[in-house]
Amino acid sequence: MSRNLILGAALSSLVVLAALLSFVWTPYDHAALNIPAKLQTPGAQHWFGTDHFGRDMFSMIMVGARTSIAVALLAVGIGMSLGVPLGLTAAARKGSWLDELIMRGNDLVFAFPSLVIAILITAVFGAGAVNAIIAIGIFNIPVFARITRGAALSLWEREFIMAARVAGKGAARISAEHILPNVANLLIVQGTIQFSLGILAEAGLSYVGLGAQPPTPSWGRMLADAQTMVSFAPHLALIPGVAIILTVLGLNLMGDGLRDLLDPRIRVART
Amino acid sequence: KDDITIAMQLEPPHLDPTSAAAQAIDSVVYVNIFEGLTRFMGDGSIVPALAESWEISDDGTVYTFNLHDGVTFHDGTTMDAEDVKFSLDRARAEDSANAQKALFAGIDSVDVVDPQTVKVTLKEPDGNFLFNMAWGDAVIVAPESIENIKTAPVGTGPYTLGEWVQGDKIVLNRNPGYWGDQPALAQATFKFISDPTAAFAAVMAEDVDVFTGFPAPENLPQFEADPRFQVLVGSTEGETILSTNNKQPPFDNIKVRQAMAHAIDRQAIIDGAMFGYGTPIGSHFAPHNPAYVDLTGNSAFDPDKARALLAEAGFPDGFETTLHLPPPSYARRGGEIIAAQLAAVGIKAEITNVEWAQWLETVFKGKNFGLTIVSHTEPMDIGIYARPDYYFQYDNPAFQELMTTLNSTTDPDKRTELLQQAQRIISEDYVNGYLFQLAALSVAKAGVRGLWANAPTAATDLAAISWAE
Amino acid sequence: MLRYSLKRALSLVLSLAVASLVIFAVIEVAPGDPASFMLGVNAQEDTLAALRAELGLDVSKTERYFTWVAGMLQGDFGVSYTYRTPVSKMVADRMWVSLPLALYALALSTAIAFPAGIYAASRRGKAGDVAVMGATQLGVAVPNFWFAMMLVLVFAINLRWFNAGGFAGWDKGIWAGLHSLTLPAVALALPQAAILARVMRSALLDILGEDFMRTARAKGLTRRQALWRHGVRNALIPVLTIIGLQFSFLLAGSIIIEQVFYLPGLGRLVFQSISSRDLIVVESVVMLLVFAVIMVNFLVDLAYAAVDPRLRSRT
Amino acid sequence: MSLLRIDDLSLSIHGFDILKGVNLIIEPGEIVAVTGESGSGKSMTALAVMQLLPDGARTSGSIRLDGQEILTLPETRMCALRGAAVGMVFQEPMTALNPVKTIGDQVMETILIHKAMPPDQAEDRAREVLTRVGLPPDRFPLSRYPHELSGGQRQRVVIAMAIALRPKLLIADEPTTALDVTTQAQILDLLKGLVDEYGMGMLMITHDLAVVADMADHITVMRHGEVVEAAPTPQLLAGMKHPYTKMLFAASEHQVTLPEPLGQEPLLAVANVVRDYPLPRTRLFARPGQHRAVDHVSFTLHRGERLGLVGESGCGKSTLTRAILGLEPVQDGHILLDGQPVYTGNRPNLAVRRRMQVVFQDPYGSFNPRHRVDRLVTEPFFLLEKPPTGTERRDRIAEMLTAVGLSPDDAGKYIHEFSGGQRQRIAIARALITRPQLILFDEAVSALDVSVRAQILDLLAELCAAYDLTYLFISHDLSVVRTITDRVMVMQAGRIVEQGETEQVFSDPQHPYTEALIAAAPRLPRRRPMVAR
Ligand SMILES: Nc1ncnc2c1ncn2[C@@H]1O[C@H](COP(=O)(O)OP(=O)(O)OP(=O)(O)O)[C@@H](O)[C@H]1O
Ligand SMILES: Nc1ncnc2c1ncn2[C@@H]1O[C@H](COP(=O)(O)OP(=O)(O)OP(=O)(O)O)[C@@H](O)[C@H]1O
Ligand SMILES: [Mg+2]
Ligand SMILES: [Mg+2]
Ligand code: NI
Repeated sequence: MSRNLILGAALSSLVVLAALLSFVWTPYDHAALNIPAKLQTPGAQHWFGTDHFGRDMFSMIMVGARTSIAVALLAVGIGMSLGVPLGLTAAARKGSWLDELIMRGNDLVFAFPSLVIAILITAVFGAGAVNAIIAIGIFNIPVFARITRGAALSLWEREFIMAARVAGKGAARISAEHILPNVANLLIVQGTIQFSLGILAEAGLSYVGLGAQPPTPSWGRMLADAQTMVSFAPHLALIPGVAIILTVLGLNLMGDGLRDLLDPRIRVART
Repeated sequence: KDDITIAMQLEPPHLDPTSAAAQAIDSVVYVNIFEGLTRFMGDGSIVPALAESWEISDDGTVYTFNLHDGVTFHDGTTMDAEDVKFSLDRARAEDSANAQKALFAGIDSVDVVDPQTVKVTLKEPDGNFLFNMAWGDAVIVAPESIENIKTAPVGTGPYTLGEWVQGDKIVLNRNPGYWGDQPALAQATFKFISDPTAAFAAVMAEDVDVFTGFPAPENLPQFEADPRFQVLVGSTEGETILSTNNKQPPFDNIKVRQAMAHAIDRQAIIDGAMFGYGTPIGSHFAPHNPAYVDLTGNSAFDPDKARALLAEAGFPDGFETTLHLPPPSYARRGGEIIAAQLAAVGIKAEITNVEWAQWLETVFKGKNFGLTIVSHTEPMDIGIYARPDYYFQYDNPAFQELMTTLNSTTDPDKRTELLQQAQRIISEDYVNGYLFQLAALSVAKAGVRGLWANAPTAATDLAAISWAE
Repeated sequence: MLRYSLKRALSLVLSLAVASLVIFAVIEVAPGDPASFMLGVNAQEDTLAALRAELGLDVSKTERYFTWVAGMLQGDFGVSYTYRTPVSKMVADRMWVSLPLALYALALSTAIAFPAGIYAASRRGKAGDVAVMGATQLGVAVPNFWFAMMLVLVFAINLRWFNAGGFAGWDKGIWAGLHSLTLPAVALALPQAAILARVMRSALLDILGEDFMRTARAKGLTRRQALWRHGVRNALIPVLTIIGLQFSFLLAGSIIIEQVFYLPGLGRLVFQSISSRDLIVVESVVMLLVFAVIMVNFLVDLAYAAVDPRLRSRT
Repeated sequence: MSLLRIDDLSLSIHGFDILKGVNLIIEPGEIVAVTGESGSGKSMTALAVMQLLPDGARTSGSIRLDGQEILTLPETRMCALRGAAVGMVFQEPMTALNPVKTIGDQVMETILIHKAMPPDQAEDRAREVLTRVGLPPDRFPLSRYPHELSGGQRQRVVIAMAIALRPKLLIADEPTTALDVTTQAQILDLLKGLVDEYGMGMLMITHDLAVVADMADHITVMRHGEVVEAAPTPQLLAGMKHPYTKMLFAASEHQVTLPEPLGQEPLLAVANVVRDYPLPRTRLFARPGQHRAVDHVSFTLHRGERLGLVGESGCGKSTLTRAILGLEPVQDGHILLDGQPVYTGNRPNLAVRRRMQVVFQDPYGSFNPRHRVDRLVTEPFFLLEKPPTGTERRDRIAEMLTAVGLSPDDAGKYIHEFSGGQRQRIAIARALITRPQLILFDEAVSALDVSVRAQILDLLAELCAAYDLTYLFISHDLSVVRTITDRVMVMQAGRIVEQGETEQVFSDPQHPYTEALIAAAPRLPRRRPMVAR
């Protein structure tokens, strides 16, 4: 196991643990306002200080991890559950009109400015975590479709697929039985990367007010709230910023480490 | 130094104050490019502008305005009674796009007596008429230049439009042909900075000289402590209220509304959302108005009483509702605090952040909401409580009658009494949650003089501004 | 090549047609009425109707769609509801900020990423590589708006080297314009540079394992000569893909950065137009952005052909 | 003084010993061949001379080029030697050239990098060497890109690059392995000619003993990183001392004895089969052109018969295989197995396909790496209406694994736990498990080392006896086809140009193409009966 993997897994699991722990315990009620105690700097009482409403930052970071993880994970879920079948289908029907349709559709989605569409989606359906998930998820679909298709196409050239065809298996069965397990590693690695991008995207959307709605804490919104206060309460911006960076860093390191571990030759898209 | 850079949050969509509600338009053009018959002063008083003087008939229905001599529009055409008639008729016409058409609803006819005199006949006496004519929506425009008014505004004011870089800035230049005194500043640049952080940074970095309507009250102490800057804290006409859908159960129950009123800690909201800036109010009325009565006692913070009232109303375990929050930080931050305070007495208000367009559609027009927070910035707007179809749907015939009486009353003392009575009725009916009067916050370089502290209307009176030696 | 171009053109037209439908459909279902947004709370019903008629909002959606598309085909993108100026003029104005900003950021990002990626690849596994890769991991993880906040705090508020935001305008000279775009460009470029450097490195590492690199070494080229003469150009293909994607992103995706630095760019125009329900602006600008992205992809394809002769002969 | 003298060269990579005490001497004008099975360290020896070893390599001993010690030479001096004093040609012409540079640039680079002459002269020299290797600039201008050349032509460019500065030593690492026999013969001739003409020394690496015997003045046999035997060619051929050398030579001319073919009952009837692939359209509205990969092929395969199919790369052998398997439709003609079409309507005929199986070339790519052997081997059961289950299934697996020389216990292993030869055995087990009437072998032994290939051929012969196999054996390797088939067909550009009894065709080819093919194939000289055995 590489250093990357260990460090990445450690960071990521720290975040996940904090999120899980927050279901049963946080030092304070994350939503409890205490305006007289606002803007305290980190100290013994409040480890990460308090925000402009006197809420405990540590508790908010813990619960915010939950939001980030949930949004990013579900968005990756959407992307995978739609993108992978599309990619497999396109590869199985390489060169056909269906392949063409799927790939052109992909290109089209890629051509849309993602943030603008995310803003539009939330303008249409209202701001909220669910719509953030959909907005991020939609743009995950072509990523997974494309990478699955690419990997599947090269697998379709392999002789063991030919052997399966000789054994009379149809394209759907071959995709499920032979292609999917062999692209799984790639998908896991890409999934980790998309997961980390999802965390960033959620933060961005929340930052412009389109993510999870209060009182659900979200790192992006914490940053947005803190923005005007950086000059006199920098911890409000630093702490959620560092939380995002460490989480994304952890996931990326883990992705790299997993790639080295699972298959050093696979390539992942990283944009 | 005879130029200045003034920043504000919102950019005007266009520059015609007579066909849009956007306050940003007035903030740039009012009394700078366009002038009306009367105008607001910084202290809220109404003084003559293009009308030098006027006579009011005894029954209060005919106003004869004597116009200033030698006033020309920026394009050189003269401003005379025909222009006044054109402007007023245009505003009240069938197909008018005036956002405040109600201001002109009382006008029966506008007649040109001679080039310097214009006679306005009202359908019935209106104590507010001179006040109405001071609004930005009632400025005088010329038929010659009306076509392109939105992008090439031509008015009578001391400044002309220099340049407009959309999305960035508007530059106004001194009008050498101005009929009044020449202002001190030769050029003023309005910059539009919507992001509060950017606003702070821009002032701190001295990119701008003045920021009117500074969006981040939390940053003001830093400016106050900095000798390079001065901070102006005044008041606006904005009553910030927790608007309540009076027709929607359970808010149709006065006990519920009363319970909410007692559940809310105004000071916490002012401290938490506005960092201390803002005056608590107990009714829909501006504290700086002479007719103001302090009714905050009616809804003192008392969670126990709130719980008791809720139980009485049949909601011992509270209830669930929605809280729609438009973009300004008073609403977004105030909403979070109010949601927490309501939660403390058992009312679960689910927050939905909306944009203005959405707010107008769902809350204001659709009346599809439980609670919302909004600042009503029109001056003297207690009359909205007499409109049963208004979005908070308060329908009280007694109050409506009171308003009719008020409108036909011109005697100042009588008016004060009626206004105070009106304040009491809505306060005791707990129509909405009355939170605070929005503060007017401006930051400027220490050397800037003549800025309005208060904001009786949206305006940046450039002619009053100068640099200290 | 001709066949290829024709095919591309056809798929471009189709994509744009589908895109226009999607955009129109999505935007038209958004709640909110531009007229009532403009006229505010005290507007009367007849005033609203008058304004709607003036804006052309009183006809059916299908009719509006076709008017819009027909207009675009003639180069007329409509007139903004709120600003009452032609959308094409507004876009052209904003382009003068967005495009230079995107190019500036792209230039910065490539200027950082290429040397960093090449350096890391040439020292694979050594301390230099580990350091560069660590830095890029960090760069990828930093949200650019947060980074922008920090830049403003340090360079505008504390050090006062740059303005906190705003755009000086090109009429004040190229230098002033670039100066005011520097912080935003840096905020945009660094995370992109991190990604690009990683791609550059891994592409180069792939190339380093190729047979022809060994051939080059067998000819007597040093490691460095082989890397520069044979490696870099071959590695450009994946790198170009990323540059294309990044450019598209920079053109449209810098909304948040434009917001932080209050730049009058395209992104902010869209953002404002969405909130003021200036639908025609949103529709036309998104359409233009989609067009731009497709064009950029096309250019990237042409660039591939310039880099890789194998793609040139594809008829 | 020798041109190249390697003394006691040892090499380890990341602590693994790769070479152990290798000795080798090359004199000017001499061709020294290094041979041995895959992984024996041939390439590493060559790379050590070039000092282009992979990262983490450590060497000891001595390599002297013209008396100069190379192992301790600083990198800059080494760069000056590479390309100028030592040239090298690699195995894979498809990837050995930079795809984005013209061949002219690449040949000139060798000259320019050593500043041997000014650019204009360098260009003349590039033309000259390209002409010398058979690519005259009037037909192959310097501005061509590698992808515009065939494999053999690319290899010529690589050679031109290596000899542009007339190095004293040329190293060729499997220079013809990736090429067709006819092309291989041309390239070998070219190399030989160059050595004669320039008086170079050449280190030639190949695993093909026939090539070795034909070309080399000296032969060095390696195994597991050690030199097991080295001698001048005639001597070595006459009397091999080391058992490994003997085994190697024996294996490469290994013959098997097939049981007599059964009766003359037709099993597979291929009649007038045509397979076209659409070419990409050249103009938008033009009809796409067709590439005819299989052109009116007809033949009959009888029950119990072993039929061979030979031909150059790209002549359509695999395409024909796919058509017979019913994986792809054919454009004309028909294919009947036992009187039934393999492809009806738009789908393959599963009832027919059940009776056929196939073994592919690549022992590494033929199996899903995520499945265990039992699942891999039983994949064809999918075709059966009632696939065996439980103990019956287990018994069948055990029987098959035993039949191909593996143990029933191997059923639980994953494919990466097997060597190339073992994998090919598993592939045969998979093909046999449904007891098909017909098996197709598509280059089934081409990727294997000679010794392993000999074992697989033995296995096939045994299985023929045990199971009465009928098969179509496809290969480009004539010697293999000769021993493992009863009848053979020769294919050229999609057509069968000749078919007949195997011995008949090989000893008395009728078609000129067959003749050329047989003439080009390198052959081990008929050795005297091995006294030592
Ligand atoms: N880069 C490397 N790192 C570590 N070990 C290597 C590397 N390259 C080759 N080897 C090992 O060195 C040994 C000798 O390899 P070499 O390439 O010299 O074999 P070869 O005789 O040329 O075989 P072939 O005929 O397959 O080309 C093999 O065991 C191989 O696994
Ligand atoms: N799917 C395909 N599409 C287009 N052309 C193809 C396709 N498959 C094969 N061909 C072409 O058909 C011809 C015959 O190919 P095939 O694979 O049958 O050759 P082969 O004799 O098996 O060669 P090798 O010995 O290299 O395996 C070649 O020219 C090849 O390029
Ligand atoms: Mg080798
Ligand atoms: Mg083949
Ligand atoms: Ni034998």
